[in-house]
Amino acid sequence: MTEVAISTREITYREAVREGLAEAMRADPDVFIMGEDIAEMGGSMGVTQGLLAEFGSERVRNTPISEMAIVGTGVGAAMQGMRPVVEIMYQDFMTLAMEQIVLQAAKHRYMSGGQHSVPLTLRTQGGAGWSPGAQHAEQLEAWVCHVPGLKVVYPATPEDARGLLWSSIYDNNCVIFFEHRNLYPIKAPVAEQLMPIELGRARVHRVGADVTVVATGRLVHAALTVAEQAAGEGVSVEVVDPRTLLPLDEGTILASVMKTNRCVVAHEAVVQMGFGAELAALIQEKAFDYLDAPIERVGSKFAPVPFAPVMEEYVIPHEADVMAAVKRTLARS
Amino acid sequence: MTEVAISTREITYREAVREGLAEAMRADPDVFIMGEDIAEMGGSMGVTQGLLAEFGSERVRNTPISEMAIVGTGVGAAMQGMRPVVEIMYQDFMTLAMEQIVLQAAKHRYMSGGQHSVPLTLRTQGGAGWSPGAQHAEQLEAWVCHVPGLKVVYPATPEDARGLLWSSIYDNNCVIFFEHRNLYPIKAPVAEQLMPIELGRARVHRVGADVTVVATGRLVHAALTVAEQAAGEGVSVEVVDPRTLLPLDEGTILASVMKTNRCVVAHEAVVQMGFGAELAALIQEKAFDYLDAPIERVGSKFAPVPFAPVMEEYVIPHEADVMAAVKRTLARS
Amino acid sequence: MLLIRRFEEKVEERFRAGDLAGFLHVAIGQEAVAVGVCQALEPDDVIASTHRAHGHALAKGTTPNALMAELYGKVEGCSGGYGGSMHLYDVEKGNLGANAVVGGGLPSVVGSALAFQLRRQPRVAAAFFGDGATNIGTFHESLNLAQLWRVPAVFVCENNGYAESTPSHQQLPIKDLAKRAVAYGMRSIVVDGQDVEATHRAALEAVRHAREGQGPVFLLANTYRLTGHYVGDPQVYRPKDELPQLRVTEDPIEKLKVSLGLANSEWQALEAKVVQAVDASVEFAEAGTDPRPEDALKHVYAD
Amino acid sequence: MLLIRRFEEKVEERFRAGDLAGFLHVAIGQEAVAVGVCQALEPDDVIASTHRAHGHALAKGTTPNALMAELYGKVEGCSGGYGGSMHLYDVEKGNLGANAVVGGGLPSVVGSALAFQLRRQPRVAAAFFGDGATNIGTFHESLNLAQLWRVPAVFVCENNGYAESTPSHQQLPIKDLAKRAVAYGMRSIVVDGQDVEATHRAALEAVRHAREGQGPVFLLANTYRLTGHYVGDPQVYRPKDELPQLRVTEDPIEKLKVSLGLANSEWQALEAKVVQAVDASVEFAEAGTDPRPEDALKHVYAD
Ligand SMILES: Cc1ncc(C[n+]2csc(CCOP(=O)(O)OP(=O)(O)O)c2C)c(N)n1
Ligand SMILES: Cc1ncc(C[n+]2csc(CCOP(=O)(O)OP(=O)(O)O)c2C)c(N)n1
Ligand SMILES: [Mg+2]
Ligand SMILES: [Mg+2]
Repeated sequence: MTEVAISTREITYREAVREGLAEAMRADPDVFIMGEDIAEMGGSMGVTQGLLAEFGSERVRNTPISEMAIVGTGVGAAMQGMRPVVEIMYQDFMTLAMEQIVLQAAKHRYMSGGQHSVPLTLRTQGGAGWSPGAQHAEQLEAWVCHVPGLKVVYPATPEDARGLLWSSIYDNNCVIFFEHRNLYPIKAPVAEQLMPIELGRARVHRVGADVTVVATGRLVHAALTVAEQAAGEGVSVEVVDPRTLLPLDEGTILASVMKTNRCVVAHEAVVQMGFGAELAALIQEKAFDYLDAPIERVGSKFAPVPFAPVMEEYVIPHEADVMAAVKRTLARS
Repeated sequence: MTEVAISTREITYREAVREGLAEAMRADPDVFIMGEDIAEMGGSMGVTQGLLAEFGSERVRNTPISEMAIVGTGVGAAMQGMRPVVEIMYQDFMTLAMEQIVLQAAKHRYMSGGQHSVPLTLRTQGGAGWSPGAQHAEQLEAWVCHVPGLKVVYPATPEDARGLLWSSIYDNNCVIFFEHRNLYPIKAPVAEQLMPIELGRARVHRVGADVTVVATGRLVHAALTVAEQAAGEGVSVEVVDPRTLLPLDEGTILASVMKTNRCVVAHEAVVQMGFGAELAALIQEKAFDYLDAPIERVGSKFAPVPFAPVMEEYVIPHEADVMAAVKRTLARS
Repeated sequence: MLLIRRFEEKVEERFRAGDLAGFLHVAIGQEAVAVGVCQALEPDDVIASTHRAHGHALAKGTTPNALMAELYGKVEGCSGGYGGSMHLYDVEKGNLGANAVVGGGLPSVVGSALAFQLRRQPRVAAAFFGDGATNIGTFHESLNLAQLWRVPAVFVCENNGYAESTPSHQQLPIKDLAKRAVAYGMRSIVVDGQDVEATHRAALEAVRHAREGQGPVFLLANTYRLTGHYVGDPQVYRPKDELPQLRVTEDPIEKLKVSLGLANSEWQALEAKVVQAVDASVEFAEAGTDPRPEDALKHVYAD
Repeated sequence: MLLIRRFEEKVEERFRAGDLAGFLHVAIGQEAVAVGVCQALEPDDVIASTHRAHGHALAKGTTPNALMAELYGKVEGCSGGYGGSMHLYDVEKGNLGANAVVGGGLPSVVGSALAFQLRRQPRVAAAFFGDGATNIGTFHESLNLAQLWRVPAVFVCENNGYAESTPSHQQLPIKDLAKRAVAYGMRSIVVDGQDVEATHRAALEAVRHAREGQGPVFLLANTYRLTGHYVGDPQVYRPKDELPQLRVTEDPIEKLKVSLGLANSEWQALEAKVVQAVDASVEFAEAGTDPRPEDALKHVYAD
């Protein structure tokens, strides 16, 4: 392989999502976006700002507050071969559209014996840490990972957000694309030009030897900070972000754990029945003989997300929780 | 303890659910039931037959096809201190009501700082094996086990169905009560009088020494058959049914695995991200040093449930799958 | 219509004989709605259908062979054996799919119509659904959005007075279902769904309205379910004399027979042709290919 | 009304100063609806509220102290610090809870009203919601069921012409929102929501109708949001001159001032009292108790 120098620039996660959308819309007139307040206002998180001006109101569509119809209309347009991208303002409100997601979008191809495809992308965001209260802080990736027919993507960096969004939009299946509210302002270098990232490939963010942390979303950054701290203490932490949760890149994850022999899984969602349960179940099954310690799970404590900042802080996971789990796993011999 | 002779009789799982409902309604006028076609028709599965005649149309209420309102109306009546039991005809249609379940029923107590309680019971049923097709065969217990504030019950026998339903109705929280379509006709002895069964207690169906099978719903019966077969081959299988999935009786499950050192988890839902993932994650964490083999997971293959019987048979798990998993785990040394 | 009737009678027969898996809803009594509407559509217009789907599928052009093979779970079935009675697809013929979720197909009809609008195609998307479906949130959101965006959709309500066992007065707060459309400012057309010609004329008008960009239409077809909700339904909830009486007064096929004024011999010839086609479909289905078990893992994803 | 206004102005101020966590929606301009309706209710009638909840809470009797303490996340808050601005509860005062899910509170109002009906209690349940909420399925199912069962509920639509940034014409297919009620055969009453006395009279009539068992009522209050959707909203989507103009012509408090014909001194005395109460609530909240972190695991379940 010859190395090619790629010129980069710094953009935020928010800008990265926006670029992913804009590039996909420029490339194909069949791509259009729909959602609440995404046009003039540019979305409740400012992600779609400027897109109305560039693409016009036919392709940048404000919708009524009708989550079922937003998703379902996307399903229908996708069945006709378009590539709609719908936005559900907070992933909490996905709970209103689960029927259209699970019983319609995920199953039409299958139930039709392969006649349909549903190239729909559903973007949504969420995450606590800013006192949104219990009805604006859900993390529901575990639910959709239980549904054959869906793909599930959860990027943690600007580069991943941009490249994976492109691939999601051009995937011929329904992709649930999770963004994290608190990652929008983070900045990182991206390649000058959008580079698609294949779905189903994990990213090894940091190579390490002593313990693997498999993290998603906001917790990827927590894991990286912990890895840095741990390095100072002589512990070498490998950080892996699956990025695509379904289909999952088992190979990369298992290879890492087989090397380090210890594993921590971390996400913001509640631990119980969270995505970390699937990771732990899988890893213990396929890397049983390599494990020197139980797989530790990090996630929210078992409560809705409370409003008062002191309580919220207590419920959701932070770097310290990842560090504690890393230490617990290392303490086992 | 003095042993008391309890007179028993045989009833079906269907009759057991009906008795649970009827007894609870007799005991308290605040208990009433709502759902589609539950009155004159007695429910699509015949569970509520006869209740209209006994309790009248105020307490046995046919509803329009409005899953959100069925659940949400139950939430409201429960907030007023009544004990509604709502029926969602197939658990697939719970996908329509997830917002009312997750963002309302599960959270009102918490968000109000303990002012409200929501003593709502949501009965639903499902399960494949009779070619209902992909939109009538969902098994969604994993979703609700991810939601703090809910309780989740899934009985496998008439005795458990009756006693747990009573306790669910008289629990002061929202309980999601799963029934399995194919269990309705099974018969088993129950005590003459209804005996409440505390939520959060697993049942050890069969004591064994070599491997623990933790199974739910229809798979409990598969596991018992397998245990019987295995006994013939000299293998001693312990069969544990958590019955209440949330809160989970960790103690009973862990004690069993610590004794047998091997574990298979089994349910009808898709393996990936299913309830078995939580069981496996938990057991590997808390019984790590006791495990002689990876925890094996049995469940549906990763596809929607197809219509054609030959394909359906292939997708959903059967006794043979449990037996194969038992053998795999025993093959490890 | 006659084809649908004889087809469904055969399906009932085969189901009771234990040849067919799953469960079945027949539309006996409602054939005129399926035919009247689908005849008003162009070949590249699309429909979405319901749990009571056989008539819609046949009327939109799926062959009896492909349909029967599906009910038998065969590879030659219109959904390759993956779907079954409540999941009949025939995308080439413009059947987007039957839906076992009440109201579940409505949003995708809006979305299909939106795609036609955005692509400037003069095509129409039609949704079938029952009176019971007008109670569900999906119905509300779909009609509301369709009207807001004036997409070329037709919403065909097959008002048969029951949702499973539940009669209108137990599930609908209004008698005149056309009032549903008022909430969206949507045009509504009401028609006697037992009269296939009237239904066809009404549907033509609705489709024209939609196709010309004047917005969606709520087409309310009053009809009767001259059978149980599902095959085998004992109908304990139904007044004993209701059905026998309706069978006499409200059979759309008898009505058509009268209005066509065909000679007995002509009608019998028709009958014979239809019966032959239906019998042939059973033979076709029985001779069809069983899927291989492991085919169940195909088509979960598109490439 | 004046209390609500001054309270919300103070809340805006404290939020901008960084004292309050989360995010906030104020109802400046809509005070007359909250007051007009809640004054028409008896103490043991109940309400469910929305994301724009402060006015409803105060009007239903929650004290400024308890409310402000909640916004500060204190134990003394009306939800014990668990809720926040969008989750204000005061069960004793009949506030079932504010709801951050658009339409989310409507079904439980139907359910509460059903409980009153079943228990033969002469109580009424009222739901507040916005124009945007009439687009969601929950709205449809709730009103439909309420009318079918004729439960004693009042559905108060605060029609302020916007759903967040989206103006009526982009989100509603009809101009006259009273048509929504037609779909259910529900009685509707339309009122100028800037006129507190008119709103009160209309609400009294609606509540009477519901309480007497004549069925639910759709009470449409036309009002104006004299502020952004949330505190800090730059309102780029709003015509520049719209707000300043409405502030002059459509301020319900100015209107009340005129209609009351109070002497300036009387009004100023009122102002002083209100400002004092609001300032006291801030002091109360600031002096309140922070929850302990581990309290977060309490109240997940009832015993
Ligand atoms: C969302 C949902 N709820 C419940 C059911 C169960 N179900 C199947 S058909 C039916 C009645 C439908 O009534 P209607 O819409 O009038 O159609 P009809 O059967 O009369 O043709 C019900 C309740 C379902 N399929 N989907
Ligand atoms: C189901 C749902 N979808 C989206 C949102 C985000 N959201 C919060 S307020 C709002 C607008 C509500 O408009 P309206 O009902 O008119 O009330 P108003 O804000 O005008 O008082 C939206 C879209 C939400 N809270 N709930
Ligand atoms: Mg019907
Ligand atoms: Mg509004």
